[in-house]
Amino acid sequence: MIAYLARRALVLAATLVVASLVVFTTIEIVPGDPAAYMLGLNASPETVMALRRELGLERSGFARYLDWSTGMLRGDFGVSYTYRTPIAGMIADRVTVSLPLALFALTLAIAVALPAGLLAASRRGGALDTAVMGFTQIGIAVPNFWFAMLLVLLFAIELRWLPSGGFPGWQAGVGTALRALILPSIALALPQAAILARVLRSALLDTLGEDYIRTARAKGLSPRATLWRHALRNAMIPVLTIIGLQFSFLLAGAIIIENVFFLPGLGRLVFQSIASRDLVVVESVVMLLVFAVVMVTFLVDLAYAWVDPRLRR
Amino acid sequence: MRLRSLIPGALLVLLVVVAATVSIVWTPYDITRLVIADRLQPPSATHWLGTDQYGRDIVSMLMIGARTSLVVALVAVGIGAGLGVPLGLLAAARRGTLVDEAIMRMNDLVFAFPALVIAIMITAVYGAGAVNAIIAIGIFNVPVFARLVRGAALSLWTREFVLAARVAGKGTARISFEHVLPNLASLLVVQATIQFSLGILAEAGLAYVGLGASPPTPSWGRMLAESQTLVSIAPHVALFPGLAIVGAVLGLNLLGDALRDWLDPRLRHAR
Amino acid sequence: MRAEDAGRALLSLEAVGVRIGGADILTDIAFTVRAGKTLGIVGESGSGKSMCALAAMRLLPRGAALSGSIGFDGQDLARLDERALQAIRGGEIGMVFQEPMTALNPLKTIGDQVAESLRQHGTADVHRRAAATLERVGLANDTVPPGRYPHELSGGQRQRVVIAIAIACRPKLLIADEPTTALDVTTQAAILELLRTLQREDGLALVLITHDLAVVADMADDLVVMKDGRVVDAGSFDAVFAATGSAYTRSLITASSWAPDPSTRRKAGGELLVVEGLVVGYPAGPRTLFGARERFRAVDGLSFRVEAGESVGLVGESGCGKSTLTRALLGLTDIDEGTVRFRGETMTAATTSTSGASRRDPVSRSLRREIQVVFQDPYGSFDPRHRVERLVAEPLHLLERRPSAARRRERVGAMLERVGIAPGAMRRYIHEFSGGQRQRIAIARALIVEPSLVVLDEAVSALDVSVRAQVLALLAELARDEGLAYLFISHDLSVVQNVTDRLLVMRAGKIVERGDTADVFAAPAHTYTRALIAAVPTLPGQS
Amino acid sequence: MTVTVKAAHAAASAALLTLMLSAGAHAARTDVTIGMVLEPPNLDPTGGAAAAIDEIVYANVFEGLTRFGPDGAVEPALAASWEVSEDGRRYVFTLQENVDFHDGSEFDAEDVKFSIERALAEDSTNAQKPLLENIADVEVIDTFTVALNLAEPSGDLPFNLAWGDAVMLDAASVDTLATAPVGTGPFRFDRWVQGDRVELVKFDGYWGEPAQLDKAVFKFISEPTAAFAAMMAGDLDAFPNFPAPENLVQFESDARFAVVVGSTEGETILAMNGREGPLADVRVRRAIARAIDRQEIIDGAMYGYGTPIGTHFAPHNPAYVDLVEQSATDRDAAKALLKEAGHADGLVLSLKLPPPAYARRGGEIIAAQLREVGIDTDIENLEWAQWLEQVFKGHDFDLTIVSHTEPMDINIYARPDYYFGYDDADFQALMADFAVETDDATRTELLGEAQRRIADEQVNAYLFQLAKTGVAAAALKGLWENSPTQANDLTRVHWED
Repeated sequence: MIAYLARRALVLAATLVVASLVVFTTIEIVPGDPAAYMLGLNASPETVMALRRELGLERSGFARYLDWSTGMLRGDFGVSYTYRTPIAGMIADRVTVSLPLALFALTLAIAVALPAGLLAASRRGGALDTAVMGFTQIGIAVPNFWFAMLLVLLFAIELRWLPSGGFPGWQAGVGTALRALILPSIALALPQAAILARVLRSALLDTLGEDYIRTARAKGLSPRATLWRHALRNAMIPVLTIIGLQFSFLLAGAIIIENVFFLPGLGRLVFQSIASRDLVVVESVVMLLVFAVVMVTFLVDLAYAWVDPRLRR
Repeated sequence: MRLRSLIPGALLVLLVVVAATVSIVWTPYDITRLVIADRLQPPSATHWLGTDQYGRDIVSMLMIGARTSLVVALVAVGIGAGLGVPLGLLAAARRGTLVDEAIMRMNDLVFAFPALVIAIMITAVYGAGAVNAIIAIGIFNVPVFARLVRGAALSLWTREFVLAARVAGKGTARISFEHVLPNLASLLVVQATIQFSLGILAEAGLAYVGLGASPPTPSWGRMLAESQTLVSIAPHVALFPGLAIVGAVLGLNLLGDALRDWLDPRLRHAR
Repeated sequence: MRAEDAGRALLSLEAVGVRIGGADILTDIAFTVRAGKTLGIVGESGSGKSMCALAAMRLLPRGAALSGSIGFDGQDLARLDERALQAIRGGEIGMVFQEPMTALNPLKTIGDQVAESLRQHGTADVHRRAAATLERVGLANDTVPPGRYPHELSGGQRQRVVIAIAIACRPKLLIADEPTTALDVTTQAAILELLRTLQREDGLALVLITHDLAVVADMADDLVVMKDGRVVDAGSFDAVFAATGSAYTRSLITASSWAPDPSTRRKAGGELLVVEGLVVGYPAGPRTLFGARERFRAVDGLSFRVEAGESVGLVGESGCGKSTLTRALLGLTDIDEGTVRFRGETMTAATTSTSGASRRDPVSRSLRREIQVVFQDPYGSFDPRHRVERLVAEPLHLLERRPSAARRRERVGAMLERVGIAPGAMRRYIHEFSGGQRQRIAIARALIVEPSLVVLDEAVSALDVSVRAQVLALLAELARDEGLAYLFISHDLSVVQNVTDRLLVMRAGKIVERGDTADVFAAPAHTYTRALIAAVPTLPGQS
Repeated sequence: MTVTVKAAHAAASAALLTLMLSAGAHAARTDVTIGMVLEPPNLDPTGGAAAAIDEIVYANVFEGLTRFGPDGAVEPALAASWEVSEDGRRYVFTLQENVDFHDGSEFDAEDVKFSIERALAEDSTNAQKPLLENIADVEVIDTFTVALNLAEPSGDLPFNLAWGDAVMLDAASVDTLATAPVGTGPFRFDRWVQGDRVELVKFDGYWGEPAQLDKAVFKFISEPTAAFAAMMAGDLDAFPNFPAPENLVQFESDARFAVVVGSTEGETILAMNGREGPLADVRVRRAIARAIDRQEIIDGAMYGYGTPIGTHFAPHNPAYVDLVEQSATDRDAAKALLKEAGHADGLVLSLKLPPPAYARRGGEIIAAQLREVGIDTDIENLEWAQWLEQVFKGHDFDLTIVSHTEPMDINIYARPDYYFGYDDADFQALMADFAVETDDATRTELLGEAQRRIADEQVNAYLFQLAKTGVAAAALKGLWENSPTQANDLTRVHWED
């Protein structure tokens, strides 16, 4: 187990190094000068050059990569070109929005998908199964930004039950902050819940066809007890994979939803930073997201081992 | 039993494909002419689904938008399968070697990147436009196909008919294409359908944030983005492109499900 | 104790029928299981014998319609509701399945799985009793603790766990569906012995379902023979076996003990295949930090030879390395040490490459022509997407001058005819053929390039006895006519006994005994060989 | 000639004092939440061109020697008055006394010297450095008197000093200006939740008229839909530059809101790269201008908000000359011109569009209009950074649409290296004369001549003056109606009951 973990950590580190190189080189070739962007239409070339020097943009790419990558190891992501503040702090602020949003949406998705998937699998072929599966098909097909638009129209503008967007910050109170995340979470959770419910259902049906299910039934277990005690845990392996993927997706992929609800999250930070050519910020956030994905994959692997004794070594 | 989803799925997909094909030669109205005076008209006998903010006929817009969606998604799937399938076959044929390892690590690397962020980066580097949207979506299809093909090919390589071909002196490349690939076809068809529908969603998402096909080429995602502020004035402008996306994706997913059930003999017998 | 009522009818099926989707799976099944006695149900694949067991447990697949009555201990199981059935399953009737590798939940400890059965039927102190039950089936708690997971156990041990689950609540009846088919012959003997012991101790009635007449031969009191969803013979074992059985039963018995006509045996002549000091390994065990793994020597210093025209048997139980050996002989895997020579020419030798698949075929085409193979699985050894013509013609790839399409078709047709398949079949796909036909086609494919040695890798193991006999006869005939040499690789001693000239016994990557087949069977020198031979179940009248 | 401008705040103060007292009795709200489309990258108005910086800090946190009033007139601010020498090369400013920075330090002439010299320094990153480059030196006469000596005579100095880029800074705080600005204004910076909002609070030690609000929040909402939803849901009190004109009609019909449509300094033009190729030919440029239907663009892209212009000049400026008719839509004439220029069988031009709605929507409409006369366009949507790189800096474009929001910027046509590449010695001479001219009548005349010149040459196609389309809660008063500079001056903002 320890050798396995060490090996995984090594692969993980290698992935991150390669990723950092890819990110740096890809982003550095982006045309567009952050200094020119900041200074606008009337600035003279000398002024732009002065700003470039001040931002350290005149140094060689290699030197900047070294600074940036070694800085990251110390938790120092550098200073944003346009915001002129330490990136670590900016990211930390955004994470307090993105992470709870992702967790909230994922929790919601699981809370909906688990009973839906179980119900559908246990009533396979029945009217309930057909209905649940029909809903999930639609859930997958609905673009989440469109769904978000409709949610805002109904709950914020018409009914005024919930805020239309924005994030008051956690210091405004947990309740207030969570209220601001309800609609975005629902919009994010719908397709994820639909996918999860389908995966769970088919995983359950697969496991229900296994020999040990027959063994359990031959012991005298009822179909329901068999489902709960034997099928569910075995069906968790594909489900865990999907949950892991979904978490990474929700953390990074909420850009569009963050735009609809003008939430100050990581995705929006990337979007804005690309627009303003604040490249160090883009690089740092992308690396952070890559790190998160890699870590989540790793954790999912550990979760497999927790679920499945065959993988514990 | 789920073959029931074949008919609605096939009908929806057919509708979209026919609309897109017909739009090449004919649309009810010319969408390159703007008639500002006629804008935001509700559905009527003259404009079945009404007009948009520039007075263009929404039916015509949706038809050409279908073409954009289909082309972008199809080519993106093509890129994904075109690169991913050979890579997956190669990795499986050279299982356990450095080649295999390199391909799989590359896949992991791509998977480690948040797709949408990278898509935005790509379009930021090379500018917005259909081609770059295709590349951005296509790149993330490559590891999907590579991984799928490798996994399935690995199990085929242990099958006795592949061993028999090796005993018949056939080389790995030849076996990969003669025996492995044809036996993966049904799997690939199903996966391609899924990626196709995901591609349509992705194109809509990119177009929605302004990174899809350039105007004046209509695109469902951009139609939605542009109609956003009009939802409360002229709901039909935002409703129909959304429904078009839902319909196309739903159709492809239903078709994919039906194909999987039909192609998977295990399921065919069980039901 | 129930010993006094041994012999009375415990389970009796009357006019039982099962329909699935409009097709009759079982028709008019009737038989009786006597308390404390053993009933053997024998039949070839597709005869419906397993379905009988599932019907008795009322565990039929979804959509199956059951008719008739299933009397058990004064109740009709066919009329009971689900709740009442749950009390009977595991409580009154236990069941053991064929595939021990998949019959246990991989995520639960074996102790828990046994305890679950006990808890379900209202027993107190389940964990202690579960541990005791595991002891009873031969899994001593100190060597195989109840906290183990199924994957940590061997196939035989798992089957013991499945039996423990079935007997934990001391049922009156135990239904064992092919309980030993997936197991090695020595393990099979031990499991059968365990069943016998349990039956004796608990006085339970046993239904033993198998395709192998020999398995039930020394266990069954009564015998049911099934074919195509119907009972063809039922009665006491001796009666059915001895004389009164139907023609079908008789043909089964004959096929089980098939031996070629001695006149087909020929003299060996000339060295063909020479294996020297062969070592083949593969990485196994946990990976270390930098990915290197210990190499497990699956084939560990083997040397043997095959003469032209002779038939050599190679037997061993699962894991002995015979599959790895087969692959090495066919040049399908790299070898670590030693050489394989064919007619003096080096076919494969140790290479520096450790990769699983090298880019180029290491074996020359001319040598490949000489050595061909027939695999075990009649379903998996053909590409389902190609027509038979293309399948059979595939090795023609090895010829220096490949025949034209017309010539090819002619050759394939002739070859098919030779193995007893109508030449017209070459336009069809493989799924349109039965298992026996497929093995014939596999033989045709092997022979089309006129090899001098054919490796038969468990080539008849998956076939029903009657089909097996036909295929063996065909092989014998071809050997005589074409002067073929066979390397007969099998786990099944009884197959090898009758059709080989010489025998190699393999264990843990090494050959532990070699000699003329008849000599080895008559006077096995190695203890392992003796154990193997002793474990083979035999029909009355065979030795 | 000596000009003296005096501050006249006294009357206004008295009136407002009574208003405040009465407002207090009704316990009117004293906080406001204002929506903005873009978040500023930082809060240093002297270190970047982003309009969003000024929209928060101008007149609220920072003040300069002079300032723009709501009507665009230059008013005294930290300079109570000033005198110009006869030759127009020396300005003497008398500063307000008893002015404190938010950090407690006092404002005096040394701060003026520091602020201006910092903007002019070699390594300055001031985006509007060219505006101040005429200042040769800053001379501190006494604690509250300072003289600016110019290299060339100029009548523009008080105007130039009114820009947000020329505000007065405290030397001690310049290092943290970007994130914690310190000025002399009636509000001080409180906090910035990046990605969401900036909060200002009333500065109790303000030297002038105290603000009537205790707290002001600027919230950043870039999505027009979200902006609409936030206004409708009451999450915002005002959105002075509402990004979606199509929604204004809904606000108008809702009694909770007041829609204010004013003017801005934004001349929206279809800029043409006249350096080479077909667009170097004035006939082609004229053809394009005549192919365009301004009203259709205003209706289609801006939902009717905007004033057609015929030259690069703001219609509300007294010196404006209406030249719209000169390039009125005439597609036949356009086709004839194209034929004459040798493009009878069509022309393909690139059209690069920056993000704002006027450009993206206007671009689509213009593309359709140009197609009518046989000009096809390749539309390319660009981010601002790309636009700056490709169009502004790289001159790699044929057509683009952009709104020039700087006030009084007709002099850009005198810069031959400017992105649209108009190199005209006559016009440059005209502007040189204008720069040194101090007589108002002559200045107006020169401006008229300049406007005609660029309209005749049809340097660009002039589309419309961008409207300031603001929405606010009906009870919120005191916001600027027009946008003479990009600012949300909150000094007079208050709630009515």
